[in-house]
Amino acid sequence: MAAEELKLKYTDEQAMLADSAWGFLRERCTSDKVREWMDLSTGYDTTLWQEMADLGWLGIALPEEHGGSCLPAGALVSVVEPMGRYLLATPFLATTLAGQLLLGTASKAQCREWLPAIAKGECIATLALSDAGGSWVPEHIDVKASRMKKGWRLEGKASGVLELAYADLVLVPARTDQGLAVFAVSREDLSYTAIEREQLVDETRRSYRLDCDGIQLDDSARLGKGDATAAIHDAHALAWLLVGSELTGVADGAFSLMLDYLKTRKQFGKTIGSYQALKHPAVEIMAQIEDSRGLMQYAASVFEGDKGESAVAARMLKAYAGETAAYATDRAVQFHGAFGFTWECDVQLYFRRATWARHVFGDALHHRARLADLLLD
Amino acid sequence: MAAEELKLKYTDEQAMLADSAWGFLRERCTSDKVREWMDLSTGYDTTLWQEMADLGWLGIALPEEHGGSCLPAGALVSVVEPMGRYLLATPFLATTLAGQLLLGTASKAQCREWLPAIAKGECIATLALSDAGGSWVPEHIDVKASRMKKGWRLEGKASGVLELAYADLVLVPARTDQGLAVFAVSREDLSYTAIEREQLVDETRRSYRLDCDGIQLDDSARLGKGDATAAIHDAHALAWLLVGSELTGVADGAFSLMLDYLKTRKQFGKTIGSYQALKHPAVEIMAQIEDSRGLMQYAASVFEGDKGESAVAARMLKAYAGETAAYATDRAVQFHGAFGFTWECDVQLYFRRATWARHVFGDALHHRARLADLLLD
Amino acid sequence: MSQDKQPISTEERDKFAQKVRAWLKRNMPSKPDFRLPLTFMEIDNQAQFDYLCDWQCRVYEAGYLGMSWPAEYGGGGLPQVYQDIVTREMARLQAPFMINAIGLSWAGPTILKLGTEAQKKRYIKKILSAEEIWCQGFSEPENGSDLGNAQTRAVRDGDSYVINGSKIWTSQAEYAAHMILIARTDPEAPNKYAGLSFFLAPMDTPGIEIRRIRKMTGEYGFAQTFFDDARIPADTLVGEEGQGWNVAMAVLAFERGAALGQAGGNIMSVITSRDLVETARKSLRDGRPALEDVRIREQLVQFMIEERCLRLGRQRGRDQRLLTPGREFAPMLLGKLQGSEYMRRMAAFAVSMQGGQAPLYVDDPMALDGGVWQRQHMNSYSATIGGGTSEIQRNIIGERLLGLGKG
Amino acid sequence: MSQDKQPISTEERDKFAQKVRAWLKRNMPSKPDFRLPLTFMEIDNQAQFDYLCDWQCRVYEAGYLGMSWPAEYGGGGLPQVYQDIVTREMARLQAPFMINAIGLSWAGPTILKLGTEAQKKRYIKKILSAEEIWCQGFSEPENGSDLGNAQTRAVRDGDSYVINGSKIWTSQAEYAAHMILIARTDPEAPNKYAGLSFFLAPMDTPGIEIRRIRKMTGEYGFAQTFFDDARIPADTLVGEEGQGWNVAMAVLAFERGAALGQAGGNIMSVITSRDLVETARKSLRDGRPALEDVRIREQLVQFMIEERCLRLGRQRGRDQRLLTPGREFAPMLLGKLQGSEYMRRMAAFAVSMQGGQAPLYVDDPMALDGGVWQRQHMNSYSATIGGGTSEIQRNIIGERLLGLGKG
Repeated sequence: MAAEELKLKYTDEQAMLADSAWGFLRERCTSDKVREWMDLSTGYDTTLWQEMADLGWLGIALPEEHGGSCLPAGALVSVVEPMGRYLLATPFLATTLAGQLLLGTASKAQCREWLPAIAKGECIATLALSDAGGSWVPEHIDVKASRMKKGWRLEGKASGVLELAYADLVLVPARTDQGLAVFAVSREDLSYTAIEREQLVDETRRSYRLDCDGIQLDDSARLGKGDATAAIHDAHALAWLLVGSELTGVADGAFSLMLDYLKTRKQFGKTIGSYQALKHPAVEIMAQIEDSRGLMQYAASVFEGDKGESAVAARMLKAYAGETAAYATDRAVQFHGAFGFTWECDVQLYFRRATWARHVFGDALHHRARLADLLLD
Repeated sequence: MAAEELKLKYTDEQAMLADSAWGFLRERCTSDKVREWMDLSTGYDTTLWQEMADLGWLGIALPEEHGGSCLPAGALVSVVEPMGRYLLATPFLATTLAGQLLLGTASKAQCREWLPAIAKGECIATLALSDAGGSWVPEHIDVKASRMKKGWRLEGKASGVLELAYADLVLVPARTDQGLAVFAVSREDLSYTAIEREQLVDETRRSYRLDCDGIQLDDSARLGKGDATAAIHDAHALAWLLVGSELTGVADGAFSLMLDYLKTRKQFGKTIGSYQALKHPAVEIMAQIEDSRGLMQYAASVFEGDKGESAVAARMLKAYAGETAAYATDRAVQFHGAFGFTWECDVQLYFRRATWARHVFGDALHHRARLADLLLD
Repeated sequence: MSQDKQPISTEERDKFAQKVRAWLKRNMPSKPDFRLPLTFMEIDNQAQFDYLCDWQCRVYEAGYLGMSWPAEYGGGGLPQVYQDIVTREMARLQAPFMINAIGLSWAGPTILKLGTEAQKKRYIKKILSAEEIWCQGFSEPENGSDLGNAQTRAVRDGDSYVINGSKIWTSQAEYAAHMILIARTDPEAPNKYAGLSFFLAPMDTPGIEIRRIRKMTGEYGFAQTFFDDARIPADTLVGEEGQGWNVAMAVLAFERGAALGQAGGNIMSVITSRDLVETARKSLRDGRPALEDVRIREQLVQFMIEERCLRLGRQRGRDQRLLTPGREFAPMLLGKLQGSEYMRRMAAFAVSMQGGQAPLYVDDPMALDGGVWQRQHMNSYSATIGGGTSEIQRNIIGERLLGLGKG
Repeated sequence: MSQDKQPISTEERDKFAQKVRAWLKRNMPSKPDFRLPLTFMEIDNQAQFDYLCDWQCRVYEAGYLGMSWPAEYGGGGLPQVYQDIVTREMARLQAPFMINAIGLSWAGPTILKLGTEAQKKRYIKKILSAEEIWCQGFSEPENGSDLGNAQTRAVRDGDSYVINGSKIWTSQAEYAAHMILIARTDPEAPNKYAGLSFFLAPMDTPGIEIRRIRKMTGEYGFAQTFFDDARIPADTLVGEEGQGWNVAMAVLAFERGAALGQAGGNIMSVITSRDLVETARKSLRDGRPALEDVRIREQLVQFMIEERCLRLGRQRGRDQRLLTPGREFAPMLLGKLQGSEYMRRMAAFAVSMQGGQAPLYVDDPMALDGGVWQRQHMNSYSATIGGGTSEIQRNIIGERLLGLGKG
């Protein structure tokens, strides 16, 4: 059976955004800087953050009325892929995901309260999508919200919450008597002991565990009214798209280091890239990166269309780009020889980023199992 | 946790048997002969068969009282591995498996009736271990035996029965009211329509479907008395050991052709084996063949010991050697280039034999699933 | 070949696609009572050949082949997009493939690009109508991958060249009217490449003999061609004497690049992961459908993802902005390597998941899907070996696209 | 090293094994309150070093190390089989490994085989007692895999050689008393190999400076060593001047061959597929133990089979008749390649099956098994790269064992 055509949509705005992002990050996000930011407690540079906001990146997919550019969410990959390529770690991912979840659940008033600040880079936002044990399935959310006489009371735990220690806004999905709801928690609502930093393999990222026990919230903290299950699923799908794009960039970055080394390092009188044992895997990695980019461009193209189609495309991207990044970083270490095994060699930064990004929001095994159910039965 | 030592037992008899078998088959079983025998309806040469019998191969693991050498069944691998290596296809496998099943189920009188003839090469025997759909799980046997006033009546089908069209004796496991039983069916008991030849990818092998409907048997046709489930399981385990050994030989044969070609064929002024793209896979295939031989030697060593241990060892061999043969024959075709793609090139013979042997008596997926249950829970 | 200078509107595309579909449904031949080959490299007998020639001719006469080739030589003179739509619709409806694959994909484009006016007039139309089938004479017994080392000799003698030597792996040699032939005109040339020339050799030339080669599947489809003082007209030379290497490289770019589409028409039947899934549904493993085995499901999904990647690679080529800067030719150069390796692995997997039915071959009544995967597994090597082995492909891509040193 | 000339009875083996086990149970040190490294290449600090030196010394003093080495130099003078039993029992009880790995596996055997009587008397006993730790100076920054191209110079000056240059990837350099060192004594030699010599360089020589190298794990364990007019005694030369290449090849045969056992004592902690299975049992994926996922079970079984193959490879080496004719050295030559690649893949898989917990590193309280797999994944490359990369190993095996042409 011949399949339907896979249409790729790519607007001039997206192309311009990509050009600008690649140029900006190539210049600003050097490995020296990445290593410098890694040692900061927040892991990112506030000046750079403001510049990103000024470039409009934080409002790419937000409505114009809240200061955004109102591009389709698929356009976000234009800036996220180069972030992976240059190993940038800022609250961009968390803030963007939270912004879209707000948009999908909150009332107009609530949107007005947070979205303009997000678009300006003045509000660091995040969201708690994983349960305490690291499961990224919405059904496993173990935060529970109970209706009190006045307001809500939360209990339960979450993990893998990005930037939590210094976020201005934390979106917490929780189970209620009437299905899933999302709550907006402010920094003031969180006690010191509610937050525990996770020690990640990827030292450029900041991730935390959240203990919700005892958090009391006003009625207004609940975003919107109805069941939020669909919106939470959408947030996951966007995470697959974005982290899959990041992984594509990570694979490309590791490959690029490897390629330089293969062309310059000599052994036995020849550049090591002239040996087929290194040349052929290099071709394979390049092929997989190109394939990841194809999947990324397609997942971005269809992201705002049919939900089934867009979820399949985003899961495929997350699974495939994750394995591509694993393979590319693995071979990048090996082919750098003893130098690849050092802290000094930038390959380890990509290797560690890949380890983080492959596993958050569901790994390849997870997504392939879901795809099997979606595609085969 | 450190594991127990894996002891390899290897007697002088086995070593001598192996020496003689390798020498005999290297000389007698040339590719010209294999192609000649392939065109015979029975697929084998009766003169050679008699010589094998004269060498004592058909009685290796049969009791001395029936004309055998009474070696442990593990000693059979010494002759079966080189049969794979040189692509011999005779009723040896079927006759040997049937002989051992007889030994495990039949009464003394029944043994006396058949085993001496088997040991002398005068009785071609076979057995029906697979259901009509190609399942090699004893629980799926769909031949049923009903007690009649006098004797038994069979119904149901089996497939993958080797040499059936010219076998003197066919052992048919069947379900009865009291569990599994094995019946000895003579050629005279079979009508012309009961037998249908299977068209195998491997044209050197002869395999048939058996339709048991309407077969009437005397009381004496039932081997032994009690439930035969354990004996049937043992027959399967022996098949894993033997076909696993055959696969090891098949992989080695394909590898050997490949190695010769890599050393002599030149492209761009160098032998093609000097290119890493071919050299490194050659090393990997050799390593897997050595590993298969280790698994084979171990499975043979423990075959007559603890049933659990020996089943695990034989399953591991069947699974691993099967994938090794698949890999070796695949690369042997590819590395022979356009010549590898021809009928004339012997690689195809190994490729086809591997396709047959990998899948009969359970393929790698099947055995790994069973091993998982045996080893992980 | 016309470029997409006048892109057409979506409505026009849809309308045209509808028209094509309707035509195909009316005109596609019914399934013959003999087995049809899956690729042009698998033509085993005359009945298959006649059936496929008739079909190509009918497609051409309806105006659905060579649509983007110049009208003055028999083409349609239309933008490429029309041909792409036709090709897609043919694949969608599983129409039989275009038999004159060497002519359509390699000889034709080469003649259009580098041939003389006389050659274009002489050959192009009959390529499209399948009146004249083409074959390829590049590989030699001793120099499979090393095209530059070709030893077949061509010696100028008056208005002719006299050919001596031998070519192998020529598909459809016994049916072909012409061969694109590489031969050595100057054994003393400063380097081996400079001594080669490129010809359009008539296959009915006395002194050309053909020996069919039996494939590992047991069937035919290739041949070895022997030249014994075969005298071919000098005006069959393409380009100048000694330019054969450059012409051949242009031809291989067609072959290695876009194996599908391009000149028009599908040149092989397409097996997809959907077929694989159907096989898994029908295949019993230990009494249960293979499709229920979680490990098999995992592999099926992986194949479906890879297949989508291959398709997306072709799509990306249509919009320059979607290609990776510095690697714009990646999807094109990777197409043959990835496509052929994908097919080999998929066929191998399709066989291996059949459990006890896996050893059955094409003539067995119980063989799953008539044993198509077992045959396809063996046939798949023709694409991982032919037209430059996968190993050679990786060298070429590593060196030309990635700039890695020569081995 | 004594050969198995007097094989001992099964009863004697069992009795001896029991005695060893009892001794180990009584004498094995309690777990320290700091983390222990998994291999000798991962010594990060003085506390780890002292703990492991104490342990090796205790084992030696009990007579359980160097058991097959000649008694006159401090060994036990016994058949190898006793040492093998000890090594196995140590592994079984997960005893800490022998820290003086370079000394035990490489320097010691080399000195015993090629050293002078004086060198044997001087060095062997202190290798066994861990009184003097050894390091290796083979690789250089510019010539990682290309040992024959070493550029570090050694110039004879009276009773000394003056060393200039630099070596990298020296493990335990800062703790070592001696280094096995390859340096160039004759830059004008007819070929590059003939210009090399092999030394036992004292590490306290003035002019030797050490810079620790931080590994990708964030920890230490290797160093770069600089030689600036470092003057070492001439009697530290092994063999003749100019024979360094041959000596080094003998050393590498020890390294590349039997990485475990041989001289005695386990030189690294052994992670097995059993550990992997335990991790799968504890690891939650989507709320269920990873061990329940059929795809993970499939991989676990595959690792268990491969591990058995590695162990059987070592067993086969004990009976010549079990080895493949013409490939008798296969298990020995393959040991390092297969073992290191197995460990790399196993560690990678162990991380990848941890799902949401996979990104947690060693200092996180929720990290599975304390993040040991995450660190091991990174550390595993030291074995696929060090001592000749896997790629170089495959060349060596392909060329020497299979007789394939040099690339």
